[in-house]
Amino acid sequence: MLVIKIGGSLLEEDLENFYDDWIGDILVHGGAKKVTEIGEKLGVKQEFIVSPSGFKSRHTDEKTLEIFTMVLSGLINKKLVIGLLSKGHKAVGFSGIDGEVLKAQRKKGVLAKIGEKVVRVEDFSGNVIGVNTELLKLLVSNGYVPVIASVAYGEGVALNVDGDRSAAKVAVETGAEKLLILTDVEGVLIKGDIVPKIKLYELDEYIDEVGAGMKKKLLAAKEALEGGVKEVIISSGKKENPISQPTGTRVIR
Amino acid sequence: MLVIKIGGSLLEEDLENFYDDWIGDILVHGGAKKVTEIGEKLGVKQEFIVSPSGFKSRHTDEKTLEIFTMVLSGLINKKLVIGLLSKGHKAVGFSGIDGEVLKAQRKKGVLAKIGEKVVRVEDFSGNVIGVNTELLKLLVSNGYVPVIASVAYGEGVALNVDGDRSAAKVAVETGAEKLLILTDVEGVLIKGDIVPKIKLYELDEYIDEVGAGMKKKLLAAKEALEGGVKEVIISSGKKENPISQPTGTRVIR
Amino acid sequence: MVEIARTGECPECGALIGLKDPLIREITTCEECGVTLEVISIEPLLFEIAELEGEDWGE
Amino acid sequence: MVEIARTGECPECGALIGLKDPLIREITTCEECGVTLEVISIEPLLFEIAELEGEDWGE
Repeated sequence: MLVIKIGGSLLEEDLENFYDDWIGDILVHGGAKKVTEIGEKLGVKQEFIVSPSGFKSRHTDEKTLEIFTMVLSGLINKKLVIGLLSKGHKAVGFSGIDGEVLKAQRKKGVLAKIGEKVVRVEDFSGNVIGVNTELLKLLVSNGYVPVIASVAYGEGVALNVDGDRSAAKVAVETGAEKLLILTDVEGVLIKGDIVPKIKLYELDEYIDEVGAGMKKKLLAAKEALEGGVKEVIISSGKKENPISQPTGTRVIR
Repeated sequence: MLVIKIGGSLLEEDLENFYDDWIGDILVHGGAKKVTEIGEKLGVKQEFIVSPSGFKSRHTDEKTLEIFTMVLSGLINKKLVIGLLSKGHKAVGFSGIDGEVLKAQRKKGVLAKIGEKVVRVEDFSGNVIGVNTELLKLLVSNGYVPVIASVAYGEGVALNVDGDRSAAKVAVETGAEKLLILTDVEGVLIKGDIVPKIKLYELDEYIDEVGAGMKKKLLAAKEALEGGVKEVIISSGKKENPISQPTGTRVIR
Repeated sequence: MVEIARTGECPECGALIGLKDPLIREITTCEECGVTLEVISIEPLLFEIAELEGEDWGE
Repeated sequence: MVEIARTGECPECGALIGLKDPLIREITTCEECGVTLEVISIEPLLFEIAELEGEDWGE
């Protein structure tokens, strides 16, 4: 089983190469950039909050959550499904809410710095703690390709979850051998060069060296490998044959 | 098998009664009103065109189609799914695009009056000509409740289709005995009174007497009965027990 | 505004049809044979037989 | 702007904690026992022990 994650600004580009080369079993996708764009047009200013240790993350209040769910599951998801359908794949798109495919535990709210004070701010984000593998396997075994928008369900509400780590969780829970994370960069870059291979025990060093975006992908790779996935590849989705011939960084046990 | 359709301004109201009373197998929904509202906020003016015989219908250009797909499958669909999940039903929401659940034939464009002239205008709307009953039965037989946004797939694109007639087609193709159309009016009203029962052979008279919205529902009822459905009920979704004790108009063979 | 009258042939019966300021996709009828036509080119003015579905109640 | 200093008891060790213009859900630490606390009421100033997950990289 091959689980593929697609995200970042890649989603706004022409994905013909990607659709042509599709040989995966399950697709998970994000789409935060489009959420910010449409949110602003709808008058919902995108707030980012700085945590005490200086890490910037999106504050998902109720209004943002609604836009997040709508854009990921109603716009980006259907664009990807139509792309795969047009190449003859039986794509079925839904969000992690549906059938509770992505079950999440809601974060206790996010810590934000307001002036000199640190305050907990109500937030609709969470961590994926479970996957409805029964539904995914039901679909895959009947020839369908699940296309999952990384919006999860927890404590009766939709929750914003990290796309990379959701994909890792899906890979682990469905017993996938491989997780391919396609993004808009060539791979893990250290001083401008692509790192061809990273072993599991070396991961923490790289996690400290890379930027926020790649940090999440390496954290996801770590969780996947520790959960039994054999190989995680972080590669560019823009090239020819991005799935059958990935050229980025291979992260292995 | 019981197929239920929900639409109109009902979708903007508190649906607790509806979720509490859920005993259906498949839910189909529209949501045009919300599309117009969000479309305008996104700067996409909702155009309505008048056909030569004076019938007003929405003109679905490419931009409107994108909003239509996003709002129906990403906002309204997920609201309904969360409502059903919170009552313990295994709801799985998707659009008619997914797995080509609703296959549609694209209309050759819609005729519009421009000044004195009649012109064909490109349109992304269609008529449902097929249903992927295999996927629907796969889900239902495994205890899931499909929640379908009435956006269809045809000729490689998403297509705006009529919610009532999509529900009728789903009911016919899945061999459902009953189709319940829940809306924001009590039933078929003639001179202010609810018509309790309409027989199939009388339908055409009523179709000529009612307004555009109800006309579509009666046309859908006709298609359902002619396709083998035993009973179609058009009733209000706002009351207590709207599904188990509908009080509107029964349309039978 | 100057109105430009153009003429083109009916693809069905060959009769000459005149239209003022024709629009692409404009629907008209051939007075000779009565077939419903659709403008597919303005210069030259060309028609095709219009495929018309029954009047339909769109969403 | 007048700053209002308020005091409340640490639920863990009972020590008195003072805060200027406390905010609901403000996070602070008890100087006495070091436990991390969260403001749950301003008048009177009340705290609860803050459940803090590890620093997390949200979406």
